[in-house]
Amino acid sequence: MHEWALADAILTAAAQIAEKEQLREVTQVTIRMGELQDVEPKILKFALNEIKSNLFKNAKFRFLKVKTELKCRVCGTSWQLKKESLDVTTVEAIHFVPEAAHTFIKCPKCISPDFEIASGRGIWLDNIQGVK
Amino acid sequence: MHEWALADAILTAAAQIAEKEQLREVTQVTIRMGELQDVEPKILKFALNEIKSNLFKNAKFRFLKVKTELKCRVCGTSWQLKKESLDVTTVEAIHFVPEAAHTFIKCPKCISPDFEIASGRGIWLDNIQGVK
Amino acid sequence: MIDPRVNVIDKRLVNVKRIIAVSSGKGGVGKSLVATTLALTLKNEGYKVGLFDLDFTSPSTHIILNAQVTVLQEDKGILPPLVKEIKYMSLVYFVGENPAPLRGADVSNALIELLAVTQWGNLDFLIIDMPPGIGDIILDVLRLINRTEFLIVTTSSLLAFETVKKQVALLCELKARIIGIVENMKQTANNPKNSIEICSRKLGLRFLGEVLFDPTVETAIGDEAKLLITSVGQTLKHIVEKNL
Amino acid sequence: MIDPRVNVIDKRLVNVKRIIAVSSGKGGVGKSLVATTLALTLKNEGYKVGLFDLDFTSPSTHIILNAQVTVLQEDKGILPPLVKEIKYMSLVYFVGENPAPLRGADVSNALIELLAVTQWGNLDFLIIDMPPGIGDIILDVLRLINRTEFLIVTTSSLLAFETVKKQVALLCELKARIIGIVENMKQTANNPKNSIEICSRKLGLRFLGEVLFDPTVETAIGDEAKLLITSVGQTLKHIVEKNL
Ligand SMILES: Nc1ncnc2c1ncn2[C@@H]1O[C@H](COP(=O)(O)OP(=O)(O)O)[C@@H](O)[C@H]1O
Ligand SMILES: Nc1ncnc2c1ncn2[C@@H]1O[C@H](COP(=O)(O)OP(=O)(O)O)[C@@H](O)[C@H]1O
Ligand SMILES: [Mg+2]
Ligand SMILES: [Mg+2]
Ligand SMILES: [Mg+2]
Ligand SMILES: [Mg+2]
Ligand code: NI
Ligand code: NI
Ligand SMILES: [Zn+2]
Ligand SMILES: [Zn+2]
Repeated sequence: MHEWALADAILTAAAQIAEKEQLREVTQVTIRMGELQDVEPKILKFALNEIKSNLFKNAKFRFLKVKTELKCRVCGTSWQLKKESLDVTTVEAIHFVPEAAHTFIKCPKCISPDFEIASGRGIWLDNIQGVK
Repeated sequence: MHEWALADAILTAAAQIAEKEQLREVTQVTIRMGELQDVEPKILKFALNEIKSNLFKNAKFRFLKVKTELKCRVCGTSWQLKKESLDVTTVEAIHFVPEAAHTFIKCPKCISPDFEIASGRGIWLDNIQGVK
Repeated sequence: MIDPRVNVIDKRLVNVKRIIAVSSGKGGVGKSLVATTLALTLKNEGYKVGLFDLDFTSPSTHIILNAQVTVLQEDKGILPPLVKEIKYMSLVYFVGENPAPLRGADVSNALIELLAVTQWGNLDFLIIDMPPGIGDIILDVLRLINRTEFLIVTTSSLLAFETVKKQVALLCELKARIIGIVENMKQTANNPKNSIEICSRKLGLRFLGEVLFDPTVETAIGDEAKLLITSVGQTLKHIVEKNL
Repeated sequence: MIDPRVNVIDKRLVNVKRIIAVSSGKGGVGKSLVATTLALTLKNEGYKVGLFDLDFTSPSTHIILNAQVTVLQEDKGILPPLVKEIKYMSLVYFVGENPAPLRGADVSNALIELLAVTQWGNLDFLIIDMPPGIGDIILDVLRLINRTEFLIVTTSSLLAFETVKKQVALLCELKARIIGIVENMKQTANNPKNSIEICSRKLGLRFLGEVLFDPTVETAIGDEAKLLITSVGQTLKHIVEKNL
């Protein structure tokens, strides 16, 4: 379960923010999940709950889904990726390293791999809430 | 006068937009000028007026100055560049190719050249106005 | 907000007849030596030639050409200095021999700036010396100067050719024009004769010729006359006459 | 919004005793061959070793190691597959032999992702194979793994050494740790003996040794035993025993 490593990153970053903001307890952690990386919220939540420290014992984990928007740098086309069009191995590669998209996905109009992942790449820590 | 080439770029881009928006005449062109590149508005204006086509004959050229904000990727320090601190050759190099800044300017806190030019790099076409 | 520089690039290159990028994917195969010698050879055949070093963070062509630091002349843009009667442009004119630590976005920005402000004038050939890798520069060359023709350089080594194959696959998929492949630094001893030639043909590419490893190359760096009589100079003369 | 991946990198590397980046600035000087052979040599001396190929768009170490495609195992992250008893990681596990056209920002993103999710475990040495140039990867290595020690590779050629000098200047200014310089592919004939050695000393750097150009290297690619008896294997054994 490689989601464990991402959960660990989220909690490490959240704990560092909590310390800086002198929070005694974190009550909510909001996480943005880009569709491209295709992380299962359930698996991530499971990992978060398994490894969380006392600081997060009553924390609610909120997940915001972010649609994948790709934009071709050559012809300007913007498009939303439909992951159903990809085979299992490709989905898995992009799950581990979203930049693999540049190997397997092409602009639908001009077939260039030179597109920007304008949104929806991976995991972001949106914000945390807590009590001082 | 290398500003001529930049003026030419601005007018070429502005004319393309005018055509797309089916403007008969352009009345105003607003240009953002990043401080880092240190382009003289007077020189640019002179060049714009010298080479402009009929489409721009009554156009007003407006210049917005944009302060240079640099942000270190290593230590997070943000700072505003004071060009008085640079020697003539450096200013000239950056005037031609603003990325030369990474050779000559360092983060004031950690001396890294790995900073982002968050704003104020060079010339941007902000918007054009005209009549259909 | 619009970046106006991109819109003027075609206009700057309108009087340049052909644009040839010497490329590889692999580093150290001799791209810079081939690009520079190609420019010199074409110039000596009577063509008007420009040379543009796009390996911004590891430039070499100024050393091979023995180009001197000079104050850049301006006339409606930057005029590329004449070096050995070649119109020459390199980031070295701006940063000298200091390190240029540039991320991909910076490299892309510097390329667009130089394309927008350099006045090449009339040229029969603009030769581009490419950096290794498949990054911002080759993607921008494909995006911004799509009539570029690619001259691919490899060595006989599997390590070079496997990398070159990836770049060729990308160029073929994007239907970029490839002039052909040069096999450089061939050691007559180590490889079964013609294996790169055979592999090139399998990729559907013209095999332009082989350049032997020539120990006199090192002393010819910076010296036009010597360069032209090395194995590189000789093979390129042949390629220019036969294939360009 | 915060990128949480960066915060966990130190934790992922906490049980790695030393991190050595084989670097140069110049392409084709033998970085990948040196990095791979260094990893194999250390492993044979009894150390726990990892090898991380950061030349994402032109990887070579998987060919030198003869690493096979494999399904990655996961345990609290990605486990680097064991290849010749070395924990090995390369973008090739994700993109195979297809081209990976990545801009600098993509390369940086992929590096951060792999640093955040790869579980190296206990290692005595993590060897990093660096790409050429002074771009996103070296800037990120300096930024994200600042205890990295650099082992610099050059050839005897002026073209290589002038480029290497720029990278060294940057590393010195940033007070990065440099182990020393290796002169690779030395042709006994062409250069005045020891010139790179003298120049290295002038830069204040340790000269670690020279590696002769060895025509058997090409047939040793993919073959551990053969690799270790090439000139590269022999000199690295010496360097490992004397300098690491
Ligand atoms: N045919 C050749 N014979 C001998 N040395 C060569 C030959 N071609 C290139 N070299 C040397 O190989 C090294 C790499 O060449 P260079 O042009 O810098 O490659 P690249 O631009 O692909 O990195 C340089 O030291 C150069 O002098
Ligand atoms: N000591 C050596 N003798 C002979 N060939 C070598 C030697 N070192 C490297 N090579 C060859 O030189 C080429 C470049 O080596 P590589 O490790 O790929 O360089 P880099 O990683 O710096 O681009 C490869 O074909 C490699 O097999
Ligand atoms: Mg991209
Ligand atoms: Mg930068
Ligand atoms: Mg080169
Ligand atoms: Mg390599
Ligand atoms: Ni997973
Ligand atoms: Ni000027
Ligand atoms: Zn497109
Ligand atoms: Zn800093």
